[in-house]
Amino acid sequence: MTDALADHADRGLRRGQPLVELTGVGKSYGPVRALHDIDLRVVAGEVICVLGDNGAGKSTLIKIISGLHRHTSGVLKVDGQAVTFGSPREALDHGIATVYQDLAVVPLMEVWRNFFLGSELTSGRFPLAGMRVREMRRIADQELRKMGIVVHDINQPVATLSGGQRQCVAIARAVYFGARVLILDEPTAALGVKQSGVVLRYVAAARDAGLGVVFITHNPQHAHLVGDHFVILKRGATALDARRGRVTLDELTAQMAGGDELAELSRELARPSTDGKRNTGSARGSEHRS
Amino acid sequence: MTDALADHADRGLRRGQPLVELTGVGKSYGPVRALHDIDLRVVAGEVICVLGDNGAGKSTLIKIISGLHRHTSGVLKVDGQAVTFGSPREALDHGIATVYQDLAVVPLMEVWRNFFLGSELTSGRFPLAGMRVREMRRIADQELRKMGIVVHDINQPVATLSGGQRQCVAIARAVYFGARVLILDEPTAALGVKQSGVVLRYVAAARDAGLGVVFITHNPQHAHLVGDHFVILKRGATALDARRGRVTLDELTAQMAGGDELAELSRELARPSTDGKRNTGSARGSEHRS
Amino acid sequence: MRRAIRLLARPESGALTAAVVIFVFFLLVAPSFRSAASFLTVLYQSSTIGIVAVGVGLLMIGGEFDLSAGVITTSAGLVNSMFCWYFGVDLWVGAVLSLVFCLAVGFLNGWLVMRTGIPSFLVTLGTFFVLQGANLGVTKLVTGSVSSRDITAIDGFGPLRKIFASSFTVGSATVWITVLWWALFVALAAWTLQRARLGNWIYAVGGAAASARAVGVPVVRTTIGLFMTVSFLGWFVGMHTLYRFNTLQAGNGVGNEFLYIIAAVVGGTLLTGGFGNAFGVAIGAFIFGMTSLGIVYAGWDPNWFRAFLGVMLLLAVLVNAYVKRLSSSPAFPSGAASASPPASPAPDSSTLVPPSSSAVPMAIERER
Amino acid sequence: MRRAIRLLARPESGALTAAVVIFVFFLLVAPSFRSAASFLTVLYQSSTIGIVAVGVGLLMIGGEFDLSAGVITTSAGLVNSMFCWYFGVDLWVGAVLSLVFCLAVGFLNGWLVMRTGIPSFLVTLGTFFVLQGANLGVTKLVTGSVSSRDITAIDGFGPLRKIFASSFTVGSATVWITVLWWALFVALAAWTLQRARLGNWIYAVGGAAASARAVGVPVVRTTIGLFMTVSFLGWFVGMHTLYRFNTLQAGNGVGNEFLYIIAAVVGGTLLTGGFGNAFGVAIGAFIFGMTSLGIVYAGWDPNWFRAFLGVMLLLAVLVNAYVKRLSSSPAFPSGAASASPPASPAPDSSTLVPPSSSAVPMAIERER
Amino acid sequence: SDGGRDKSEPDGSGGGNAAGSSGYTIAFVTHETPGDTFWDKVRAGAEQAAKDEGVTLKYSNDPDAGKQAGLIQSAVDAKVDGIATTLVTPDALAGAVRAAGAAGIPVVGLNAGLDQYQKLGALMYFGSDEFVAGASLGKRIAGEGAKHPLCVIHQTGSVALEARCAGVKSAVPGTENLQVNGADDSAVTTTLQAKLAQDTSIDYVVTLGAPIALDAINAKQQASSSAKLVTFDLNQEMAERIKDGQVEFAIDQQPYVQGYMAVTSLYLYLKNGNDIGGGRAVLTGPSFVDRSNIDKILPFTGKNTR
Ligand SMILES: Nc1ncnc2c1ncn2[C@@H]1O[C@H](COP(=O)(O)OP(=O)(O)OP(=O)(O)O)[C@@H](O)[C@H]1O
Ligand SMILES: Nc1ncnc2c1ncn2[C@@H]1O[C@H](COP(=O)(O)OP(=O)(O)OP(=O)(O)O)[C@@H](O)[C@H]1O
Ligand SMILES: [Mg+2]
Ligand SMILES: [Mg+2]
Repeated sequence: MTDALADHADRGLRRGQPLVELTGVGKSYGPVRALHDIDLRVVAGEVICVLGDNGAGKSTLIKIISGLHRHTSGVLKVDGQAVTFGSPREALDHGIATVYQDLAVVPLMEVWRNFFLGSELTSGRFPLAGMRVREMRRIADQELRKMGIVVHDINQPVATLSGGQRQCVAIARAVYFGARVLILDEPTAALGVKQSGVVLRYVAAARDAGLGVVFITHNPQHAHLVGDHFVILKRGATALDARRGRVTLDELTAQMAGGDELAELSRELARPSTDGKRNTGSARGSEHRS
Repeated sequence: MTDALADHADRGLRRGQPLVELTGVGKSYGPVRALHDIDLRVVAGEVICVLGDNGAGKSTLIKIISGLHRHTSGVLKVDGQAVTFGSPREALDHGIATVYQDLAVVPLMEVWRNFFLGSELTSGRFPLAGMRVREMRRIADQELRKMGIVVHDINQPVATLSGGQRQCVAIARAVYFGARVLILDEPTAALGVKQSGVVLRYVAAARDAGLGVVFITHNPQHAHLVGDHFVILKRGATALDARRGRVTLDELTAQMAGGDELAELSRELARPSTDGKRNTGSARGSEHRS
Repeated sequence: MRRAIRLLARPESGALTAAVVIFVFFLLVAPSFRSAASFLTVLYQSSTIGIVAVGVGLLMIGGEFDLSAGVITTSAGLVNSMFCWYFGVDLWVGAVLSLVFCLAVGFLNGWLVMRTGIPSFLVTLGTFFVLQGANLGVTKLVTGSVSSRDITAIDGFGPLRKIFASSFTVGSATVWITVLWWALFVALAAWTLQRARLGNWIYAVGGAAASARAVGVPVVRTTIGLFMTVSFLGWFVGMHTLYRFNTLQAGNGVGNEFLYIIAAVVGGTLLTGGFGNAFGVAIGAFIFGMTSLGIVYAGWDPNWFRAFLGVMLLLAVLVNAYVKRLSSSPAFPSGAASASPPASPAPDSSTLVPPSSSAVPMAIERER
Repeated sequence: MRRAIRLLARPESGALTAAVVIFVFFLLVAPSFRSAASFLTVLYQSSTIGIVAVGVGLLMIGGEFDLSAGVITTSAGLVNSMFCWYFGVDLWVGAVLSLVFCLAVGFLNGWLVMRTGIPSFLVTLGTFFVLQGANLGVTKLVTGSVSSRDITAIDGFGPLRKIFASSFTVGSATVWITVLWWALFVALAAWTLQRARLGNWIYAVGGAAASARAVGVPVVRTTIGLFMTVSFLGWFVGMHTLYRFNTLQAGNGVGNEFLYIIAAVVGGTLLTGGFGNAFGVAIGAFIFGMTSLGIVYAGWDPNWFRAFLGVMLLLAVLVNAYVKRLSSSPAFPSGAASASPPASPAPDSSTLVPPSSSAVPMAIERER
Repeated sequence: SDGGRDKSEPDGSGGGNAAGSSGYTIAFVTHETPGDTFWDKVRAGAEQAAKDEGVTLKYSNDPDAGKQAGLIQSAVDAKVDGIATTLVTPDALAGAVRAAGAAGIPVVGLNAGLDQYQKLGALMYFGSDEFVAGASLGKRIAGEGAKHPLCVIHQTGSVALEARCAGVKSAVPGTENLQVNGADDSAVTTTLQAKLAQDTSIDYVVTLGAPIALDAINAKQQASSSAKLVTFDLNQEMAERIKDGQVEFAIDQQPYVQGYMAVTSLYLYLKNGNDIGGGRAVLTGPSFVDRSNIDKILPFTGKNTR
């Protein structure tokens, strides 16, 4: 897969070159203002982590970059040119590949078809061109194996895969086809430790191949492992915008949760390692009612 | 919410009493053997964590307990009686409430309707009985607020919520209606740090109220915070079955990933905290190709 | 003002606006349309479609089709009429027998759909053909012709006609009792959908059957119940036709099943289930009844009848879509958006929303 | 043996088995069915439904309906015949004009569906009504009657009839050229679905339009293309009817749109889109054609015709469902299950699977 | 090229008075299934009469009995001066026809309802009787030696078509019915072909509409059947087939006359109190068209008046 990354990466990428720039971008869904006044720069060879509470607007933000939604205010520049993507196809044509949180796969289609959907390998150029089916099957299987996913049969419909396996199909696809910018919306949410590790390695590899990466996650550990730049959204606005080194893991965690939540929780839930002999059980139970 | 837990919990629960017991349970999907020979005991007042790789069979396991699928071999006992649930309704009637990984909500329905779906508050008993709509709205809103989710309008369709918000609806519902056993399939996957904290607190509260909890997660930290008993599945079979105290967080993590993955990864991806001046970039990039 | 806006945001407001537009249009172009008598004729015509359409609408919200809904009205009447004529028994006996028969057909439809997993489109297509054939075959067998015999002289005719097919005059206009029955059924359906636990189940079964089942909704019972509701209403209209016209043509009723579906869809019911509204369906039936009679009142060339009808339908649907979009635009205050799910909010959650629903994914396209 | 099992696991195997069962059944009960001539008559009848059904099947896999598919066959013929008759021009000109007209209608259907977000069921219902009305109105206007004039004497008739409506004899049996055309179109559609990038897009658009769009599939173009395919095939059948029968009744073609849908669904196409197969659709058309003629060959009481048809259809569908379930049962080796998604594997992923599809959630119920 | 429209042909039929110059509005309601050539002629006759007499004509149609009653009702609502309607399902229409009577609107029956028109309160009647027409056709083929005719019903459950076949059967007991899908020529052809193959003893094919007869010719050729073909109703194509002998004869109930007379009689009744037929039904058929008289009739078929 890392081979694939290096193979598919745009050769013309220069580290540090700005690929996508957002200035004052906002988005409303009817009466709901999901985003306002966001500034963001995706730079070649860097990972930008977008963090935030549920409903903060992270998915909305990346959907604007990937062409799925139009922003309702502000400017979106790609390679220095102001654009408004009419469709995800246009974003893809700019080498921007995305793993969506909720638009992952077509359940009734075979795994390999899902993998290549929209970017089929064909012998000709026209829609009616024949697909190189054998090759597509082989590649899809191989790329999934690299993530530690061995599907029973590459021809089985995606609907028969487990939640995490499905997510892996979407990730493997984006990594395989992302040439300049890779956007990942909570890719590791459904994944086990092993698969998460693989994804984090991909992120690192993509960065090293010179791609710009936007990485959305709720896991501050994951974010801190690979991020170069951290943006925290809160109710649609930027709450923190810092480069790596300006912020420690603990600060990040604290900022994300709007307080030292996890540490506190850890303390709160702390209990003897031997089990069944808890004597504070119900007392504590009522204590943290609020 | 914790009030709700205490309110709704079955008063007759005795700590340590076995609620659900699986002996040698197996399940095949057509030719795919997803589970074989699983033993598991869900005990009142305890949290049992089920861990494992993607596709290990965790969801399949809990779907058997919650009545969504029938096991194809072995025995499932609830309160000491061997049963085969014909439908989730029967499991619910035994006080077993579940948050499913992929069967969470009905997207086009309002939030409050989703919350109460299948367990509506009515004035009478027959299906045609009128619902106490105002009360249902109030409760749904209140329970979501307790999770830190303030929806714009409790009447909006669930489809307009963010991924995490949707998940919270499913969790809040299960917690509210779970009387004896609470099953959570990766509830925190889509959640932010704050909401995850809330869910973990619920799990603890449920345990303290005497419920049996089955908690599936990919996050060993989360598991270790609340678990009393840990079961790791690997390709459909039990790979580890240990009580709290017999296993440390690090062991758990190591076992889950099938190796010291995360620590290794941490080392592998380690890099200077100051950014942009990485000089080993591409060299390392090629190094971990494999 | 706020009230008005709230009102506009209700799901049936689109269909209602369309109905008003078409109504005004016919008032302008058809002088003979401008009388209470005409309006009541339109209402009557709409009620004969609308009564069954209510049931079909509920069923469609529950995610299924019933293609036998048109022909069962005729079966219902034939069973009643021929049984009583042949054996010379009281019409009440026949009416009850016919009801049992219809409910059994509905049950069978639902049971087959649930039991075999075959799409309801096919199962009810089968029932449709069978009933159509049986209507003809049995009628010919019993009466020797393709229409049933006159039953006015059989016992029980008077009171049954009172219930199913009486009318009274208000001023110069005739009000048929079916209009009142229609109103009752619509109100009942609307109440069930909005307020009853069963309504919740119907939406859930149509919106995501597997999820509904997982939280304990009795999917099978709900669905079978919906099929039986449709056939009950079919029976009702069959009784009306029988007691109004005394005889029945064995071939009648065919084709009406699509009028019911059209009424439901024009009224805003999602073809793929999970969304819709009883008032909407009623307005859909009214739009259809008004358009088809309006063209006659306007005296347009009947050769072009269908073309006018098509244009009117498209018009109604366009107005409906336009109003819905308006009501969920940013100009409106909060809460408005919630009223019309399929119109706009669905875009970025399509794996959770019926993906093949034409209404929903297309909202995305519109955004472009 | 393994090969045989593999074969049985193909998605169309269910429909094929059903077809064979019905075929054998008629061979047994209808002596006059047992001749090559009869078989070819059945094939011809199936081809006139099957050609358009292929397009409708593709469209349904793509998640849309076309109710104007039946009536457009008549419009196509009328445009050609009346234009040439009125202006006295060569029939080739009219045929091309008619093709352009049909493609324009298809484009309009698709464009309206995509542009307005109105369900295709309603949009094409509108087109259906408009075309039906226009067929009648325009024909009356041009020819003064409701059927088109004889065109045998106009230039170009000979070669056009060769292309669209010629036949040749093999032994004592007549083979109509439409059967060959049908085979060609089915092969083309099957190849496209399985092997072409466009096929991938069609499945994706029907299975989850929003997801498809998100990965860069040109949803709008694909859908419009599908509508145009249907109207192209409608045109083709229209040409056949015109050049075979020389004159056309302006009211014809109505009702066939449902036969196309029936053929597609009997052949295993999912009503909600995203799943199906061109061979299946062809077999569906064959089953329908064979059943409706088989009943005649068997000489059964025509009054019960529809009832027989309904029973046969249900039978076909049941056999289909049964074989599908068999082929994904544990007895079969791996790989088998993958061939029939909607039959069984979908259960626990229903938020990802079209939730309101009748086929899919019901698989869950069956498990109980 | 030839075969196209004869450019010298006048576009539509002759002059007449301005619509409504007599001040009368007449509603004309039938059970036509849209696009039927037979009804097209009825309507043509009605329109010609309206033109001739300066009457405003409102034509409407619906094959469903209940809906046809609704159409009559809406004519009553619109307060027309007279109503002409077919009475194919007299029981179902009785209420609406009586309502017209109660509102003082004169009603004239046509085409079907010979026995019941008076009972319903219609003033006059123009038409034939479907059963009688069928019976007379049956008698004629029986005379020619028919043993096993096939009666082709092209519209499922149609009362009128069933009555024709019943009439044929009354004269030739060996008559068998067949249902075909009249909206699809290929389906009609193949179904007939299958039937002819299945039962080779069929000696006569009786079709109930001119377009169906043309399909029957195709089917006969395909099945190489020697059965003779007779039909109800005429059109130009069919007339030519009679002329070249492919169709034995057609039975014509002169639909143009039915339409024309229904409107004219209402006009005369309104204007002059006339009662055509003197309280009895006026029969417009059945009249036989065969090789003996086809030459006379053929020219008229082209004008859509026969
Ligand atoms: N309906 C089905 N048909 C066939 N195979 C299935 C089906 N559902 C699940 N499987 C297979 O069973 C195995 C276990 O799936 P399951 O969903 O239980 O995994 P899981 O442990 O929950 O994984 P994850 O952590 O990714 O959610 C997987 O290999 C999956 O492909
Ligand atoms: N189609 C829509 N219509 C209306 N409101 C929407 C729509 N999509 C999202 N929203 C709202 O916009 C806000 C931001 O949603 P978004 O999906 O971007 O959040 P997120 O940061 O990705 O959350 P999560 O971490 O839970 O995925 C939420 O309040 C959500 O309810
Ligand atoms: Mg999100
Ligand atoms: Mg799982």
